[in-house]
Amino acid sequence: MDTLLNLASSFCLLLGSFLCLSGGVGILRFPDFYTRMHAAGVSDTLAAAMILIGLMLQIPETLVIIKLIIILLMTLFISPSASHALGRAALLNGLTPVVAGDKNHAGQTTEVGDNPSKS
Amino acid sequence: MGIAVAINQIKDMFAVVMLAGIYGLVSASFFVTLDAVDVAFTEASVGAGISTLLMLTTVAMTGRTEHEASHKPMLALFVVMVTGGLLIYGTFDMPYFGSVDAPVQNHVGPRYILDSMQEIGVPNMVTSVLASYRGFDTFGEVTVIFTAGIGVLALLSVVRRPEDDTAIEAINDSMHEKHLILRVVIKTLIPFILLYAFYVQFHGDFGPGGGFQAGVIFAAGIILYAMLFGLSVARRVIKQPLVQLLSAIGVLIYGSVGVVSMLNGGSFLDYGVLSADPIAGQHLGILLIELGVGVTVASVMIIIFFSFAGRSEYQQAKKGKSL
Amino acid sequence: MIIAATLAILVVMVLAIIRGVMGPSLYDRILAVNMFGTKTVLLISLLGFVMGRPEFLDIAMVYALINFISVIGVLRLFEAFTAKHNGKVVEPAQRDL
Amino acid sequence: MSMILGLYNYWIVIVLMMIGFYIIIAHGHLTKKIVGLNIFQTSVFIFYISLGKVEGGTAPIWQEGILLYSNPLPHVLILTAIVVGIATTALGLALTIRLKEAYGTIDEDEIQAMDNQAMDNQDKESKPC
Repeated sequence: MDTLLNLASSFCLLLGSFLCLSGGVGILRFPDFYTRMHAAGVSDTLAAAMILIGLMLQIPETLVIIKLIIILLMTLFISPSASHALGRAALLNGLTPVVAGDKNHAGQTTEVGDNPSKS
Repeated sequence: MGIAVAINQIKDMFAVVMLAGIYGLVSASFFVTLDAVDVAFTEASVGAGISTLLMLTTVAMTGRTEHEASHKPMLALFVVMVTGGLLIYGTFDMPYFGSVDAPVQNHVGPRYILDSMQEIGVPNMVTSVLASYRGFDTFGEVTVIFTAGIGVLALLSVVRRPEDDTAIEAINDSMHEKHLILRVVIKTLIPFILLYAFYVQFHGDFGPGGGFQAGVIFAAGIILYAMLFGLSVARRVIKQPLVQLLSAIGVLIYGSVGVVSMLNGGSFLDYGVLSADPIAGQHLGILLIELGVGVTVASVMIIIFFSFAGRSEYQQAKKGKSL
Repeated sequence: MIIAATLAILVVMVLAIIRGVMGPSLYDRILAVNMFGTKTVLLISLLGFVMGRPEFLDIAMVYALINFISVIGVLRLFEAFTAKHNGKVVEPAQRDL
Repeated sequence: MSMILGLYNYWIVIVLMMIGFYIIIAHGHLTKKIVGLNIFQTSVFIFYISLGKVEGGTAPIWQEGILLYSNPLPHVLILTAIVVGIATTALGLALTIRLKEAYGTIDEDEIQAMDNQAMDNQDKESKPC
């Protein structure tokens, strides 16, 4: 039983770390804001959930598990709504996404809110 | 460190403020690794949350670009280099990092660690030192915070006239239509934030937490509400005079606990005499003054935010009228 | 295993900082701050386990809350700022960094 | 080598402090000066906290069976200092806002120039009397 729990927790932690890393690479490598946000937002939630579940499997104390569950619930609430707010604000303020085939408009902006990337 | 360098280089103030936010998070993580749980708690809620918001409000009001420096920074660089060199020279005599026999660990520190459990009966040593051994200090800090709140109020408060109110109302209404999802999510979250603040307040004896942190978290909940539903709505929920009164009452609670302990025959802020059993008296005293601290900090933070936001709305309304 | 996860999260935090410093738009920075915040929550819960004192979870909770509040606050303030400047032509000199 | 390992925390603190110091004296923008002040302040916080750290110690919350704790005293000092810091930062920012309203700019040099000009004008006006 113990080894099984350990195995499951290791698996969850590893999966979470992998998702985290992929999100991190995504936030660095993707070409424009929206894809970056996709990478961060999507991987974030599942990675956090996986790591927290992995931690839950590690410890027998009830109070700690309850706290972890609260953190998990908060993450599930907060992460998507923050991403939503961010993406919405960016779109409304005129940060245009890169569409396939017009590479030279990458990150072009029309509003006060951003610094055009001309580098 | 890299972040600090970047803050130096970037001229767009918004970006600077965002980086300052990350910087606050990083330093809070430092504090966690250095075992300072309570400090990390405070830094997390203050450095990463409230101060970022205040700075952003200021930047939004004062313009976001910085002019090119007119004079050469060589002299400044020279001064900085010399000072840094001298300081590094000074560190050669310092005790090594983490060593047990450093001077800091040898005077009052061991006493706090070894005896506080018998004398105060509170597991969190930081709380017992903060509230009991060094109660005078903390009283001073609370007074400083209170004074700063008064100062901000004096600098930024706006005389409100009815016609201004309508203009502000109009701005608010235009923002109200949007953000349905956020409003629903935040409406569900706010009670939990406030509840959590109370947990931090009263659990401060046993785990990380206490009046300062709870006050900031409570204020953060109110600020979130004010930000999403508009300032005038929030003002209707939380009356400004009430908050001002509360901030004074917090200091008053703290001071009167001290006076009561004097009347009971002890010295100022000596809680042992508050009850027949010294340890129960200590518990009572710590609970009361943490309450005072929490009330003051929360209301001062709310006052500060309301003054900043009110000023910015006032400016907008004035601009709208002159157009 | 916990150590490995901690290291992975540290690496991701560094990546997020790089993105935050690089920009290019303001939203990228906000995104970096947001991501950094969630990663800090995870890091602190993991650190609590590494050090054997799971009371640290309280701090992680505060982080989750405060991070959300600051992201929302930044967006709202920024929105108010752009609303104020709406209709005004922005000179390129002001937009360039 | 042992010196580097033993003292690196102070060096980090000093580098941070100097960056903050540089921002304060080399930049004219008042908000940025306040950010610099915050960096300076945080470096002092880290200095204090790292003084209180004990090798092998743990967070100063009493628990059955743990004997070695970090020193709680610096934690207390810094905890209050952080909250006072935010209060003073708010006060500084409030002053900045009022300066912006009064002068229309928050660049140090420009404000200085305007002040000097006003002073000169006053002198000219007061001389004939």
